[in-house]
Amino acid sequence: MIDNGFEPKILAFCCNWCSYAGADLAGVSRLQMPPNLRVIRVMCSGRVSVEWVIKAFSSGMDGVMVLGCHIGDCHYIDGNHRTKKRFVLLGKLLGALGIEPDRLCLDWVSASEGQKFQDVVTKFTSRVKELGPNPIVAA
Amino acid sequence: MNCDFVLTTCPYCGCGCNFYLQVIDGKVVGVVPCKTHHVSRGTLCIKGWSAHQFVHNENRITEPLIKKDGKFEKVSWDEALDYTVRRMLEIKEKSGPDSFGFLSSAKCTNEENYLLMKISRGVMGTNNVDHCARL
Amino acid sequence: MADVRVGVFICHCGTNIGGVVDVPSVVEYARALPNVIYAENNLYTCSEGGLASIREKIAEHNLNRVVVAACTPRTHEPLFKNTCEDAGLNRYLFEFVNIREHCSWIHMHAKDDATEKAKQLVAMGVAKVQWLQPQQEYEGDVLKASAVIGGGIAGMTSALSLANQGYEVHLIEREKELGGLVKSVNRLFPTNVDADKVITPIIEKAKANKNIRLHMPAELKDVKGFIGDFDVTIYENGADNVIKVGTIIVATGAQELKPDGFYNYGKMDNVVTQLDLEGKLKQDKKWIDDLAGVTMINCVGCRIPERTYCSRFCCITAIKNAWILREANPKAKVVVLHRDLMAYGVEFEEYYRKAMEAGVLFLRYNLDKPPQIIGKEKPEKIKIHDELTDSHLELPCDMVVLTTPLVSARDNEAVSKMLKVPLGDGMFFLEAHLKLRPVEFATDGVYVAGSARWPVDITESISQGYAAAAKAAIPMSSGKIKVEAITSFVNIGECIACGTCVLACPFNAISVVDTDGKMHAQVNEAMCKGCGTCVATCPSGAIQQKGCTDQQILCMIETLAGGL
Amino acid sequence: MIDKVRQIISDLLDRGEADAVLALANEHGNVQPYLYKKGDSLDNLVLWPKYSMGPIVQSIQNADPALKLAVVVRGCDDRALVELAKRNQISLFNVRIIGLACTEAEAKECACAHPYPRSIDVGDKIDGIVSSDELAEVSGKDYGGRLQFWKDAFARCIKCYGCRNGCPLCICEDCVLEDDAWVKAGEIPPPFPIFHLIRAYHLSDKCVECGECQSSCPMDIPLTSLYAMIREEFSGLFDYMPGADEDRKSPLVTSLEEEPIREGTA
Repeated sequence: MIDNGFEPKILAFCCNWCSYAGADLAGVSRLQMPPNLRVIRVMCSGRVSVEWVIKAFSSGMDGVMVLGCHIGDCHYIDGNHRTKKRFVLLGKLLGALGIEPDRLCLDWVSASEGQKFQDVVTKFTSRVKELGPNPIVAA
Repeated sequence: MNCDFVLTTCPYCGCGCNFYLQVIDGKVVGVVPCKTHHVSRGTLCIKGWSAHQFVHNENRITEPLIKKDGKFEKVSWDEALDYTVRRMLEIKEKSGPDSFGFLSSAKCTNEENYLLMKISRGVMGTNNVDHCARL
Repeated sequence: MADVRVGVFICHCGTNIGGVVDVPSVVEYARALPNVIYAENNLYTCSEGGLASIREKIAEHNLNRVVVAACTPRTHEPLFKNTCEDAGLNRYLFEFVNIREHCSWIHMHAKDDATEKAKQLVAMGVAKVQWLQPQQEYEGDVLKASAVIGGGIAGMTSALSLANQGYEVHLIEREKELGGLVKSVNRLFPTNVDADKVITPIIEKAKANKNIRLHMPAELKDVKGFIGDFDVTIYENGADNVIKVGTIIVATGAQELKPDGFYNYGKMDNVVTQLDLEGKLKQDKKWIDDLAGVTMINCVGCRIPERTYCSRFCCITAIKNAWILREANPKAKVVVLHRDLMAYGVEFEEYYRKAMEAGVLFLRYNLDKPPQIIGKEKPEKIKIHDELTDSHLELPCDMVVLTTPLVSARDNEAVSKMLKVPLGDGMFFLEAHLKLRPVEFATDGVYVAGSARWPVDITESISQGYAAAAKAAIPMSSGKIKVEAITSFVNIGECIACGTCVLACPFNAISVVDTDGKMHAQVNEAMCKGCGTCVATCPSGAIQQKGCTDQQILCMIETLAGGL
Repeated sequence: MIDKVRQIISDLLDRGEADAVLALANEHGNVQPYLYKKGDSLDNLVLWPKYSMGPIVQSIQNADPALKLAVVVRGCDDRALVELAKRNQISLFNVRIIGLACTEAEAKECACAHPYPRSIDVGDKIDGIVSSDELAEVSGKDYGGRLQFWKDAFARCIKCYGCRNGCPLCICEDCVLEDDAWVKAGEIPPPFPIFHLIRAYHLSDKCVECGECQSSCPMDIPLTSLYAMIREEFSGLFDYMPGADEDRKSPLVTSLEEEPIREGTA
């Protein structure tokens, strides 16, 4: 972890059935992680509005994660299909506006992938640290 | 059914942006900025876009009202005007001309604004007169 | 916010949280949060003492919102919601904050950061709880009647089980007679009992049962409605007939693969499938005496790239028939060529050894050196490459039996569209969860049993039939279903009936309706699962989800953004 | 060109195939949308500057759904009507399209890539403008450069809602951009980028490149370039063009089976 003193604020939307459960498993397995992450629980990643993520970046979040079930595992059949399409698109729109798409992480973590949750969060935190503070809110 | 586009000037301020009121069967349903007007060239500010909304609004006052024991009651124009004049002179007598302030409106014509200035200065003897669209 | 009075209960969980997070300072911090009337920490909030404290403080401080910061809502949320309800507080005016799995346990070496994080998580919880509204759970009636689609062994088992529990059962069968695949089988492994001796009594019982209305032959045309109130339209005696039921069990079974293009099947006489052989054995057995040799080739048309799965019990069928042929004509050379032999369990392993002792020859073959049938109109010899000895064998063989897998029934796609249930690999029906909900669909009120889900033998079909019946009986016995109040709702004034949410809903639970002249979307609470996908597709926020409105989430984001 | 349009309009009205025709008219020196009825003089008919016809058709149909309406449309209006019909805001059943292709100059005005309707009654199809120099300049920048460009551009925004009001496909009854939870009242300019990025996302599967947003913007914010980039990103991900086909559902709404993301982009 590059330690340039900057501690990014990271927000993650986790779905109740898979990624939130994966996060719980990471907790039960005591997998240590950087403390920058705050999780908001939703029933399905399909509920995560693109507008929320835009609001998060607008209000100064340095990185936002949307973590759902793997395609095909969605508790609601194909709620996460919409998630994938929306946030692949948002990544492109952010890029068009000059916000590094790497500040948005879209990934799939199943209820049994505590290890993957730790990896995804740790890698994303260091990547956002590299990118530096949210350019929108800065200067 | 008929649908007309009536060119008019925005009443809100002095800029003079022009737009069309879209009127369907006698009811104003929307605003279309006039693209060929040399001032606004097809654009409006937030007030221009919503300038038409007061026309059919149910809260719009359409008759003179006087509050009698806490409730507004409809009155005739004569009664309203007599009451206003009587009270203005009483207050001027009691508290002097400068106790008054007159605020005109962009929705009035220039002539009406001139007349209000005359009342405040000539009749009431005060300089406290202003106008909300003084951009 | 109209007089919100929040109580915050922060748990030590012994040292699990308290060992890392400075809980008292978080309680202090929580007291200063908006509308927080009372805050305390407990050693174990989920203990009887902790729960009692919540009940007392709700009454004592007239609290109308509760936030508990402890472990994970996935395990303890119901417990705390019930506690609030016991204290007379609507169970939906509650927010759970995870400061154990998501905080103390994963930041054990960063105590200050963990405490700071816990404070923010509590602040986010308190921000959200202000906007929560009391909710009533939707209650719907469940008709005490079930429709079982498919009159095979699985379907009949479910039908009889439900009928014997007193429920009205509509058994819908497409063919002219009940029994399904088992009707065309000669003997049944592992006891070699005559198939008809097993299936016929079940058919008689099904026909005789006064609670079972038999619709045969009848074609499934359409299914409308939701758990408790399905309208099942079937085409019977030349007319459409609508049956009203509370639950549906899919037991449409599967069919044997006819392996065209493999080993001259269909082009050469005496090259048959196991099911064809069963039919021949059912008629008479004289022809076996003049058999010189029979070769069975297993795994034909499966465990190949196009069809990767193993059909589980075709090996046992091959062993059964090989053994029967061997017993009937000890001189005949009976060979079973396999690519692996599935003989799991006590009976099957025993069965396999007995067949070997009876002289059946088991040889392993490999796809890249397949057996060759020698003969013009019908097989005379078979050339086999034996992997073990890496040598070629030529054996007399005047009949080749191809052991093929069960494949999904041809109209699964149509049925799945009618019932709006998904199909998995190989176009078999996909159950809600492999381990946790094996005989149910994600769509409530619809269950599945037998080979419709994937190839199973008779014992498994029967047990799944009973399981599906037991599951279907749950809503029907109570006659009521309660839907958790996390469903979507539409603000009619804001909705322009553009239909976007209707398309986005994975469960078709939304429709555009006309309420005294105004067109708008309407959510069917019994069908809505509360995933919220529709809410995220609506640009104007006219549709929202109870317990997860935009307002409730945005204030959490603002709390977080402001807080750091 | 204009005589041909006049001919079509008068035929439609005289033969009763249309009760009214929506087109443009030059009245006392200013050009306005005009609803021609049978017997009206067509002398004042003009074709430019273009007005957004979608919302006007919608308001007319709300007042009289049975009216047999013909409308002179360019490519963008044609596509806008399709998208409005797709979302149950209008019905194309009673609408007779008179397709007008844009000229080179007209296409350059809105930097339009598809300056022609699906079926052309008047004018000839020309190749669209693929990129404007302003668009090229912005997309050439790196992230920091782009961000600065858009920050400066949107700093001029006076939140007049002109871009939304002018847009034929901003059809919400209650816009989130006027909701305090999303955009605080009285904050001018509205916080970057929430206002414009939410609208850009909402239009990403609807924008028919009519350019009305920029032509309604009093502060000359380069919205045409912004939406050109949005469309480019969207069509890069999905094989879908807004307004091309009334029966094609938006990819953002359907499942991956119904409308997948293009290979190699996700």
